[in-house]
Amino acid sequence: MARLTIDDLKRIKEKHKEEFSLREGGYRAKVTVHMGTCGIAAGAREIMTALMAELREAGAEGVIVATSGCAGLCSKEPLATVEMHGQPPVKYGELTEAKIKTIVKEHVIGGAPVEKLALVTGSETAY
Amino acid sequence: MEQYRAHLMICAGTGCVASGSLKVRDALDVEIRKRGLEKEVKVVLTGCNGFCAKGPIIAVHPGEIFYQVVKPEDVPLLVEEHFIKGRPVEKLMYKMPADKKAIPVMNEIPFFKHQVLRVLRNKGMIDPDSIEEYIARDGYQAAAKALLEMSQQEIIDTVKGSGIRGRGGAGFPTGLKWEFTSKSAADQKYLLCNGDEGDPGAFMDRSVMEADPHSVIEGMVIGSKAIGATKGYIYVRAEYPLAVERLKKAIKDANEAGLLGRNILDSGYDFELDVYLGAGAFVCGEETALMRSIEGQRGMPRPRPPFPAHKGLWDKPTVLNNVETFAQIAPIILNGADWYKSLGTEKSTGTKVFALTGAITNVGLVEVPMGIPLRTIIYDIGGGISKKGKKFKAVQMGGPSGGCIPEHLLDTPVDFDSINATGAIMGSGGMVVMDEDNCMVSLAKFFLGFTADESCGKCPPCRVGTRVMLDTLIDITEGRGKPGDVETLLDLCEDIKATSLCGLGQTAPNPVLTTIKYFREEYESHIHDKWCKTGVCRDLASFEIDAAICTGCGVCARACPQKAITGEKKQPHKIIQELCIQCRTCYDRCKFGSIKIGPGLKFAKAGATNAAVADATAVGGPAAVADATAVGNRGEK
Amino acid sequence: MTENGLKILVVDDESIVIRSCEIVLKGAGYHMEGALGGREAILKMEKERYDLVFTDLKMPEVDGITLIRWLRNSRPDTGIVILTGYPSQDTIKEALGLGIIDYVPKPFTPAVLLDVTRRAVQWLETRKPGAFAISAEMSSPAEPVRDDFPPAMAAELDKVIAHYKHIPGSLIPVLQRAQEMIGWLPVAALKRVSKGMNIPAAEVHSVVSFYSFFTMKPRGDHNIRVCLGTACYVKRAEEILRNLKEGLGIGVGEVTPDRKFSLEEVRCLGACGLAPVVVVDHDTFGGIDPKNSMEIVEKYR
Amino acid sequence: MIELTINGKPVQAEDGATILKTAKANGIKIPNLCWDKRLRPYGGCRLCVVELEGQPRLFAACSTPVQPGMKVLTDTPKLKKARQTVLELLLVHHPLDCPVCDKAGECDLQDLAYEYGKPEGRFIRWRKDKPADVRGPLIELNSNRCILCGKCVRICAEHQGRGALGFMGRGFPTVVTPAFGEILECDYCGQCVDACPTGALVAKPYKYKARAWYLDEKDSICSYCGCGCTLTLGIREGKILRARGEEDKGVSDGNLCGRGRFGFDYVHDPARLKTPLVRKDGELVETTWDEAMKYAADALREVISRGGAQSVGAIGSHRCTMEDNHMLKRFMTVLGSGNLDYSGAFGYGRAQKAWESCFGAAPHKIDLKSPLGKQAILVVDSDITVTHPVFGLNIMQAGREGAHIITSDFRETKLTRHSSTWLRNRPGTGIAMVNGIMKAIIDGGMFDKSAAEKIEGFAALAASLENYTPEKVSAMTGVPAENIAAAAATFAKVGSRLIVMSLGTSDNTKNADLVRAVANLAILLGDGPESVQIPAEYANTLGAWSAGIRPGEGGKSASSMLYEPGSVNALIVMGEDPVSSFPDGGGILRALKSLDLLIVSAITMNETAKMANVVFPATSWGEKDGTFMNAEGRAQRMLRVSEPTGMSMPDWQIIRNLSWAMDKETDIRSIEDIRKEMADVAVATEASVCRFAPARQPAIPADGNHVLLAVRDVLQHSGSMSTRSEALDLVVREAVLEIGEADAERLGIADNAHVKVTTVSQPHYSVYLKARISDELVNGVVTTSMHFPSGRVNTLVGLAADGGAAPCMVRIEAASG
Repeated sequence: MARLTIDDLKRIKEKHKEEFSLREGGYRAKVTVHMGTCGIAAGAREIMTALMAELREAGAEGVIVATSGCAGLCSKEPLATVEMHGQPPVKYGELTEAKIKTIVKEHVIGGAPVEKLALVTGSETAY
Repeated sequence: MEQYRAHLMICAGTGCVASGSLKVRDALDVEIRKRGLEKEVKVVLTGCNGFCAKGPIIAVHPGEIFYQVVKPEDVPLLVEEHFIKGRPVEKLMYKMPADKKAIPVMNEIPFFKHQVLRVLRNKGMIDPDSIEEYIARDGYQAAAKALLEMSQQEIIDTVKGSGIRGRGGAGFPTGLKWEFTSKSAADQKYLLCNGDEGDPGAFMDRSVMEADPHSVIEGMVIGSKAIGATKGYIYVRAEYPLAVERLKKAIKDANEAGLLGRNILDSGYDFELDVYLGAGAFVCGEETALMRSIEGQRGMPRPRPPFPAHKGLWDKPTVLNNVETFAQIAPIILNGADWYKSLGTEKSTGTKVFALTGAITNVGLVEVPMGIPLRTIIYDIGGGISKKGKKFKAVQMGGPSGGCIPEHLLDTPVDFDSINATGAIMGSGGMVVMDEDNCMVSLAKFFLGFTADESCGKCPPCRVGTRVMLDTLIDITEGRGKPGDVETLLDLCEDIKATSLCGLGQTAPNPVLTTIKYFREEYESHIHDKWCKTGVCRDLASFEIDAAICTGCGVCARACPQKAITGEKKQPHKIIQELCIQCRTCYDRCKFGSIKIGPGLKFAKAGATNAAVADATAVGGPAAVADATAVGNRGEK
Repeated sequence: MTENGLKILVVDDESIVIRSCEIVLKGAGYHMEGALGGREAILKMEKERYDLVFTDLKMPEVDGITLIRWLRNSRPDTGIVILTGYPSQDTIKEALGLGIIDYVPKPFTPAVLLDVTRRAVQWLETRKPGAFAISAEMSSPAEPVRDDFPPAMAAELDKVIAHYKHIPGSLIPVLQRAQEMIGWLPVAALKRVSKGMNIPAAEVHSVVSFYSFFTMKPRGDHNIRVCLGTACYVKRAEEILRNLKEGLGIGVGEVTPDRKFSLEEVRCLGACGLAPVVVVDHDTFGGIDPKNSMEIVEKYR
Repeated sequence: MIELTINGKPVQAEDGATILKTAKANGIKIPNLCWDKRLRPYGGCRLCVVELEGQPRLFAACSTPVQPGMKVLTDTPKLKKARQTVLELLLVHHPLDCPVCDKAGECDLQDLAYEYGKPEGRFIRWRKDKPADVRGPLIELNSNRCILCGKCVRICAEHQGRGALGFMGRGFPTVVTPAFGEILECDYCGQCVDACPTGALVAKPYKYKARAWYLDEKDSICSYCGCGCTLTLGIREGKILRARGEEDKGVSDGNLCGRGRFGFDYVHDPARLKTPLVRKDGELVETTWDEAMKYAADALREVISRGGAQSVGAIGSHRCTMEDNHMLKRFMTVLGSGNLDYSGAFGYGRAQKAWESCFGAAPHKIDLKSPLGKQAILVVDSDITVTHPVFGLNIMQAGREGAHIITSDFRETKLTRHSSTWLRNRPGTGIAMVNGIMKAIIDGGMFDKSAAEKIEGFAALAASLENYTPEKVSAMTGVPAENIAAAAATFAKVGSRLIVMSLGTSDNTKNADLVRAVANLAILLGDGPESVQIPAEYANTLGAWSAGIRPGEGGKSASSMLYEPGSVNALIVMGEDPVSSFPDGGGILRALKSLDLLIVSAITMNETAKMANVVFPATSWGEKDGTFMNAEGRAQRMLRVSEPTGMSMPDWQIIRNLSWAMDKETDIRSIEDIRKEMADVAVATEASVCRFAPARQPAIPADGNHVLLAVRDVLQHSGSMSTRSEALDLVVREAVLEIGEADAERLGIADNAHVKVTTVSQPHYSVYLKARISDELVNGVVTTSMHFPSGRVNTLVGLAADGGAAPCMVRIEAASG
């Protein structure tokens, strides 16, 4: 490592903010992919992969990705829930890779729920 | 920077490594790769989490899910359930002892819930080998502030203002120590960190050095400016290889990052820091002895005055602080003296880390605000006595220099002065909990054996005095105690405390003094009745089965190594005294408490009169000497 | 000493000299007899074989030089050492011509006599290898120590010394490195450290003996360390130690005869959460049931 | 000054003084077992604990500095109890063998137990019973009696610079032993024996000789080197049984080396001469004083009648008192002969001549304390810790206190080990080294040029130094030029400095030019004669010089009288053995054989006496009153402490009687008469001058087939007199040829084997010596010593042109054995 200046210290701190918000439990947005047996069968794994790729590409900050068990809506799988800080959670169903990309762009980063894809808003918080 | 959806923090402290955490890590690597999760789940090795008894420990973020006692064979299930299916695995969670209810979230586990983390602020949160992660958690901000924005006096004033007292044991105000040394004029000064954690039963310093080495380094950088030292050493026990490795890496990284060494952060301050490996001598925890050791000599203490603030290492002004003390400096500088004082009591500010061990349910490291009652630590955090049906007897604090605190003093707040008032000392924070099956005379003997062995031999009160006390205690535990022994011990303790050269000798009598103070009847019973009621002292115990309680389950008979227990199934059993070797196995195994402990039989046979005792002493004399030597000697080289 | 062992004859006309030699040499395990003068010596040697003869020079009747001449003719295999007051250049020259091994100036200290004897025995050994049953004590009466310090390591050790030589207070790091390399600290290595670091040997030894980390005895292939910290103690670590001692048949600080295991006690490893703890080499075993102590060890057989 | 009270009594103390020191100065006794003023406070024994009013804990008086207003209590019931317990604990293991312990009666532990102890101990459990270590010479270790105060360990390491003892182990089982349980190998100074507060270390020669309370103790001055230490002799029934050093006495202040402490027993050598001897029919036979005197006087008269007074010469002695020497001088004066000299001509006198060329005629003296407080000390081609051990202690002491010790020596010695810089020059190249240092100083401008230029001889010096460029000096000395430059810079830049060297009779690798070289260096740096310390060799070397034992006008020197056959016809040798202890023993033999008359006074039948016509038995040191002048120029009086051996007589009486027998009146009847005369002889105190006198490095012979023989003194010996001491002989008994590892291998020489040493130059002399392979030597040089008459090493060493011993090349070969 090169010699650091005080600005470097701040920069490093910033750079890692993301990871630590994860470990410290503070976040701006949380995306839960429901990965029960049914979800995986319906392709939740691919959705997860696409989600991670998109988030990485977008350089999204303050977003945590979680998995949960079956959400109970097996017919609409794959499912995901997006919770923005201070807003009610929004569930999206029958996801595809394309849909999840849109959701990341518009909802997670943009802050506006993607109405046309939303399944339900304000239900119980996923685990 | 890669992003992951989950961080799996696996503890790689000495305790967890010993329980196999690295093997779990390997299994995780394999499994995660197998499942194609390597870009989603990051596995981080952290330092000690404190909850060592339950290792290997894993915490998963987000969610703070806490897994304990994870074995490699649990890994496929864990990955499958938690990371694929998103279902935390209850089987691996902490369970409340009372109702066996699983508690998934770490901070809801009582062990963690009552803690306030300052020293251990980064435990389980960062990879100790990563300076970046440390920096990400405010690391080196305080050093930058101290070096670039604060004057020497401002640093000292802040530390003084915080009221922090040295965590090594004696509790000398850190700021004051720094101030004395800053005022000593010299061409060279030294700043030393004592990582020679030698108190048996204390391991907080090891934990900090392993889990958060940079916090120690940063505290030292700040201290070096405060006193004007340009050279420092961290003196670490060679028995702590992991701590040494982590510290060396951290020092290397900090040097490369310009946070240590020449012209730190372009502030114009230099501070060169090295790790110095101890070579196994408890007395090197004493500051003047530690300095002799760094000078390459035998670690024998020097009389004070002159104090190290004037003549320390190589006769230059020197400050020595403990690991835990240094780890607290950065937050004090960053958050201010008032923030620090907001916890704790007036004279003992801040938090203290305790190592909770012994006959307690939750063994581990806990950090709590000063001033909370012992009872809270032992019952709420520690979960009380581990063995069902056994009563709390005492808690030993301060190791060989400390003492035992009995049940009726459990509401004593943990702060320097209140603990001192009991006859124990805060020490480095080891708390060894004892239940009713522990013999206090034997415990005193254990500690005297320790100090007699670890005495450097420089002054007669310690060198010979501890040996003489040990002898007397051996006599008492082996049936050769005589009336007046307790008084002789008390008298000797007084003189040894008064005349010993260093803290080791001056405090060596404490375990004897406190056990006599609170458990004198145990001594009397050993001496007069030849009866160790806990059955620990073999010569002073006999075992019998209470037929009224015995269910005839046969557990004792199967466990008895001597086959000295007979009886029909479901009928009360009986111990054949001629075969019994008083090993206490039956007592430990019996779930019904049917084994009763009586006085030592060989003395009973002789008629436990004083005349007989005198006889026993005469007979036992030479053999006892041989025995005592065997117990105490380190074995000549 | 067996019958075919080494036999020494001390010849002097003063009985006090013979008596002193007897105390020193017999004390060190040598078989020694005395003869009061050259005549008695020849009489004795006509009856018995002696391998080594210590003789005074100035004796009435048959003097030392005469005796040596007789020995050279009649018992040419015998080693000869002269015991003498002031040896003049002439006597030295003459004695050397007669092929003596060495001489001991009188009066002499036990140390000198033992030293000369040891060297004389070595000299005899080189002539007749294996002819004498020499005990370790006799070949090095000071302190019998096993001192196999591989020469290859000497160069390695010298590098360490060279690196640390000018850093004050670095004796302990050097010793740590030496022990890391060799496994223990043989006397030869310590002498090398002493010389190289310019620190008196007594100081080096005293530092080594102070710290429990250092050992001047070779350890076994596997080193077993039993933690005797408080937490382990209250969880009956003493019993573990006792069981291991009995199981291995050795005491603390000792090595099993097959050199497989060595047993040590250690003061708190800071792994109290796992109490009671035993460490074998670098593996830590926690939560041990004392009665299973030996099971851990058996894994390393 | 700090004011405080001790036991209520107001006292004053210096800043930084400890309580113990202050109490001691005020006559208040504080018990202790581990304190020694020479050592850093240890604080181990815990007996010196005192109370400070207002402080709950006890303080160790030995290490606690006084503070203004401090109220110290040294004797309270609390302290009494504490001390009692400490003593009780010490006696737990200390054997009660006082009845057979040599220390009994003067044992600190015994005294304190008597003062504080209880009749019964509560904890008697172990008595240690390790056998005493009696293996080594002189010192016996009885660890059972040891209380681990560490005085011996510390005095040996910290003060004596040797470190032969150590604490082995830790805690209760600790024992004090030499390294690895081996036999004690050390300087055998015995400082540890004196320091030991119990009987754990005892001097073997004194063992079981006398109870302390039967000893009569008398002070005297050591008869060996020029330090002039005070010996406190223990005497019983007219026999000296031991010597020890006592704090606050004399120049040595409690310090002694092994020679002083153990070497006095030559006085009681059974081979001492007891009667006069005269040569009859070629044999020396015992006779009466009257007959011997008559014989000598008649013979002397006859020589004078034939060749005049100028055909008579005399050799005085540094071993004899000033009174003896004065008498000899007076005798020669009344005879009318100026042929007078002594061995000092080869050492002190050689140096003095060179000294005069730089500093003027005043005799050069040293100050034993001069090293203390200096910032740099340069020791050139000398091992002061061997030649002048107590002076050497001060040099090491200065080093410990921070002085740069720069040693230039070919051999690794105790001093080089204690030096901050060791310039390992080839033997005999000291002049080149010093010249090189000067050259570096001049070239680097590290001196006061304008001041130096004003001094006489500067131009000549500067010119002469042109031959001592760094490259040349490096080539000559074998020391890298940068090391010399660094040493020069260090030495020139400090504020205070000292140069020390020795030049003795047997030193064959240095000469008078080295004295000039060091004097030049001192003058160059603006220092005066006091900054050059060249101690006189022996106990009375300077005394004999001051008594005028030098060739008078037109008189012959030792180089003439002893080496030129026919130089004189009669020779009186007082207290010397030139045949075995002067250079070129062969040459001396030849010269002595040519004499008509040789009169020798001696204490034993030495090699010179064996050739004499008359031998007078002289009383030795200890058997007579007299005065020695040490190297500091301090005349120290000694009293007779022991009965004279046989019919022996003090040398001055012998010479006086001879003058009477010759009818030559000197007006001297008694020793008081001599002292009166000596007082009358005003010591010439010439104002010192400073001038440069260039010194030239002589070529040191070198060739691949042979090695240079450098004669070096042995620590345990001094001249040849010490070889008469049985105690010292137990340590080193014969001249040993020391040889470097590579040379030994090349020449096929095994350790401890005999070698034949032969001079390369004509005539070839050979001696047989035992070889010792040494890791302290470089290749191309071997060393041995000249002390032992049996070694005849002085036959190998030639006489140098400026007087004294000359360098010599020798051939070494394994002797058959």
